[in-house]
Amino acid sequence: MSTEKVKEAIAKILPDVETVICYQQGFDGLHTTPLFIKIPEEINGLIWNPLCVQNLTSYLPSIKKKVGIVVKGCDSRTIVQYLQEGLIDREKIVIIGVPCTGVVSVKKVLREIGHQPVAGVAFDDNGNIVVKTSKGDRTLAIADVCPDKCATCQYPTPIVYDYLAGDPIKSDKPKESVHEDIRQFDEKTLEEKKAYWEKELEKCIRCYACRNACPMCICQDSCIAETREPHWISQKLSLTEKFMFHMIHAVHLAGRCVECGECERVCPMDIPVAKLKKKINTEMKELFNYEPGVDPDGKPPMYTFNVDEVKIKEHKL
Amino acid sequence: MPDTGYLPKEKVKDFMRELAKDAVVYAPCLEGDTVIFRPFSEERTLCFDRPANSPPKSVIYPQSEQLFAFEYKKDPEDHQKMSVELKADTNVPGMVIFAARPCDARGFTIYDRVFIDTDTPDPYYKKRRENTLIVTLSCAEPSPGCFCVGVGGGPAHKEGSDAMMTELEGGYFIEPVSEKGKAILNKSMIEDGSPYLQKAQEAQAKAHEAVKNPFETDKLKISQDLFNNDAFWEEAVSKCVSCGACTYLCPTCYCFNITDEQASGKGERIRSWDACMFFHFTLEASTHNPRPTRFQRFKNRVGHKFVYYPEKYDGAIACCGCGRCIRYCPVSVDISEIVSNLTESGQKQQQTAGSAKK
Amino acid sequence: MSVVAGKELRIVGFLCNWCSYGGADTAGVSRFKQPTDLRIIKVPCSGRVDPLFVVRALLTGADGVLVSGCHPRDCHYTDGNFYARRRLEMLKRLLPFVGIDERRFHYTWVSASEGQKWQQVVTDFTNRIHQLGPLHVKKENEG
Amino acid sequence: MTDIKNPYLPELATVLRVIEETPNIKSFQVAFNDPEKMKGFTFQPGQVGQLSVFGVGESTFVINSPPTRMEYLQFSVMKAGEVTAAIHNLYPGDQVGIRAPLGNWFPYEEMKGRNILFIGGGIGLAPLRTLILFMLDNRSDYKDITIIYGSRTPPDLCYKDELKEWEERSDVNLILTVDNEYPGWSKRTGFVPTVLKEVAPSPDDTVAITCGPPIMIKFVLEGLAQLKFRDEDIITTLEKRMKCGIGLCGRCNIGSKYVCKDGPVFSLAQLKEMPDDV
Repeated sequence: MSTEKVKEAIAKILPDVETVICYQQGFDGLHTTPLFIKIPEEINGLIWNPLCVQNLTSYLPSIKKKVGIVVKGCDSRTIVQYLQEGLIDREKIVIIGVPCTGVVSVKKVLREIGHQPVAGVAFDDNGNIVVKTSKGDRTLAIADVCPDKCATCQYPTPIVYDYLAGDPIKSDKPKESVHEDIRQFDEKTLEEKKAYWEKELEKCIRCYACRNACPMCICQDSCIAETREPHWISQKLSLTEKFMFHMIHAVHLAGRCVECGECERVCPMDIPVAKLKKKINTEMKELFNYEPGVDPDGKPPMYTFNVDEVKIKEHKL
Repeated sequence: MPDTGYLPKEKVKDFMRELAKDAVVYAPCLEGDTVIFRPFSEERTLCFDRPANSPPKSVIYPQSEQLFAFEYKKDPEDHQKMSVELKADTNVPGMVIFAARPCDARGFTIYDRVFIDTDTPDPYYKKRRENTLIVTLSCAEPSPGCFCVGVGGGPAHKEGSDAMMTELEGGYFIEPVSEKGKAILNKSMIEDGSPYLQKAQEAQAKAHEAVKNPFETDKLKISQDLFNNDAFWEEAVSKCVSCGACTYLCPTCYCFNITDEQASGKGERIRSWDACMFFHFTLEASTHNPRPTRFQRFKNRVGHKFVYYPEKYDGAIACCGCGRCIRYCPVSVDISEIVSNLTESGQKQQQTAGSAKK
Repeated sequence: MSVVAGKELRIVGFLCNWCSYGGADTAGVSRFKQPTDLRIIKVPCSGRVDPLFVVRALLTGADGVLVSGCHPRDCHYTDGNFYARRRLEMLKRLLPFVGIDERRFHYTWVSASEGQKWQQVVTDFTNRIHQLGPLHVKKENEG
Repeated sequence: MTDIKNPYLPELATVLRVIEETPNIKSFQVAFNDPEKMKGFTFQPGQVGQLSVFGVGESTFVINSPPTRMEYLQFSVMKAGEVTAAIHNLYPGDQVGIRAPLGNWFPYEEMKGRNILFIGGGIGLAPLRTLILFMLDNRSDYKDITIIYGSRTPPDLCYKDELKEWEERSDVNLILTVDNEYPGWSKRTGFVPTVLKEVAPSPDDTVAITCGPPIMIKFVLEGLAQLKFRDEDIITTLEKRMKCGIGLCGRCNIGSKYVCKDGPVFSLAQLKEMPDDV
């Protein structure tokens, strides 16, 4: 298993860095939580399993000292995007990449087990997660309870890394599958889509968990969702204001969203907010053949232009 | 009239319809995978088998409410002169919170000390509180992260409830707590509860056993040394992303903002929930911020609940142990673990663990 | 015609200072007949138009939004409209995904001398919005 | 159910006069529209009020006119954020809202018969002004009154007319300073804490009251400690972002104390008991 390899890699880099960001067991069997390793003794607290879902890279831009970090393939896209936008110094980051065959969506597991308290969790060798509850064990195929992003994952092996804990894996998922869900949703009528978003966004409590967990939401403390100068949105709890906030989040991520799914994972009200950003990504791919977080030398499409845009046709009235 | 009641399961909806005749009945409803308190209506799907994602606090303390409306008016005689008219409305309809959990109800008692038992009571909160009947449902088993027994509550703790239901095989045993709660025993669907009393008590005792107390003792003793040690906080909450999920889902968090909105000379002053975890919360116009870092804000949040509030209100802890801030934290920050480490016994444990390491 | 009478709709136009505002002025000076639904907001450059301006307008009362700038290669600031083109195209494709008819938003290029073209753009866009009718995205759910 | 007073509802008031104190500070004299309310209004020196510009918001300021002069209430406002900018746009005749009085006040009863030392910087003279004028109106109750006041440049000094008046009075010892040399300025230069050291007032039977920018207060407190002032005899008045003004909204707290309700006036002895997130 990769756990030992991850531990080895951390032990190797620890003398060179201030801290290594990885995972430890959280408050129950289903949850992991970040672990910041500073001394070798702390390495024992590390865990590595398909519950290590959180995209830890969002801590990177705010850390000034040299750090090590453990990343999955999808997480590495954030680092690539940070590099494109000049938000981190590559010299100050030591990346331990771990090839990944898919993680577990805690929300999906909870749905499967009827939101019962979890007594313990184990993984078997056949790609299953075994969840112990007071009503007995439930064995679930990880493939059935993985986040949507894993089902179409193109980058199981990190794109950038200094150490690779494990052998590289190639994706066996068709490229066209990535945006299939967006295409299907778009086939609904305008009224259906409007009703869908009204119902979903009405649940929003404006806790901004989606924003604060988002690795690419770099304005953070200066977010226009909270400022009065400029005064974009009010504190009223209307659908209009909730809708506006999510449009702000989506539009500010245009051509930048690495589809890590953190916004959706952390939403306490289970709103599918990642869909909005993924839709824009679909268009970015179509318009500019651009995919965020893949090429360290790339340029986000909204940061540049072509004098002659091949795919943008003038709109007729 | 008997002291207790019993509501057969098949009559629950009838009972809610009866309550809805002269009040808006808020009940936990299922929307997708999310459980939310919604005004009861026939097409909604009720969900009583787990605590709601968000507590019913917004029923009595809305996330956003108008304090007053204002309108600028031109003086008909002198167009240079403007006058202002203010209109405040504190009227609210009768409301019922149905099948909230005991911790949710207990949360309101924490607000009561702040908003009602003061020399400047809050008329909006007070009216809503007085007009609301709270019928709770005792918990059969703890949810992930629950720790109500550690903060003086419990799965069948009655403080804050007007009446409490306990689920039995075919129905709900009902115990009135307040005068308001007694009145519901008069409803025609309610049968005599006394044959079920013993079973209900057994169920409640069993549920109590199942909840963990992360603090070991009944009386929390926070170490002032640790509490005032910045390094402790930096270490404990370095993973916090400083969002408002914990505060907005908390049945005992009440900090708020007041803002004005206007268009064309008309507008309103709004009071809305705010979160002490946000940078903007304490940001001053001069750009000075007394709590600029995440750990300072987190310290204030824990401090408010476990140190400052108890200082002001005779030892009462401003936390009901519902566990939502743990369950829904984006990075699984565990407040019960942090507070437990802050206690004098927790401190000793850490020290022994630390010396063993060396 | 007043908005209240129900005949006129609310259309917001973001016009760049150098070309399209000039074009609208030319149309006015030349006394070309134009519908009166449009409310013009002058911006320094179409590159100043944050796609969220359009979203905010559509969410808070506008029935249609028109953005107009200098023709590509003619931007007063050289490349402001090139950036605008990408952003506005992105928005145009996002709107139907959230249930807003993309026809309610149009972006185009009109130079200062094109008074007649301006008249055509305003007339056609206004007609289109009238065909679509008023937009009621706004639905207040006070909680 | 009895109707209780709505603590969020401001009393309507009219701006009577606007005084430009410095390039970015204006004073506003306002009176309640209801003459009865004006007549019945009482407050203590040091208490604050919430001044509303409807549509923009509310902000907290010390009522810096003394309770001994009740034709109007005066607030001095430095332009910094959204609300203060809106206040700066007010003209005589404009309508505002006031919620006052809020908070605690200077313990002037306990200061009777003692020497008084005021130390202010910039707009920090505003909260001191109310007490200075109150004491001058009750001059015989107090022994020596010394005022050390400084600002960045001479135009930044507030209440210039009053400073002149105090300078001319024989029963007030006024010491003015500006940060650096300035054309036409013949008085002291240097930061307030430095001047405090130079003047070195005696701590004997003296109460020091200070207000100014956080950094100035920090060094003034150090200076006073060096001069052997007791913590109980050092009094300051704090500023925080405030919203409700009645100890509920949770943002102006320092530990369990709310600046809006338990303050804004604290002695250094009290402050030392509190956490340091000031």
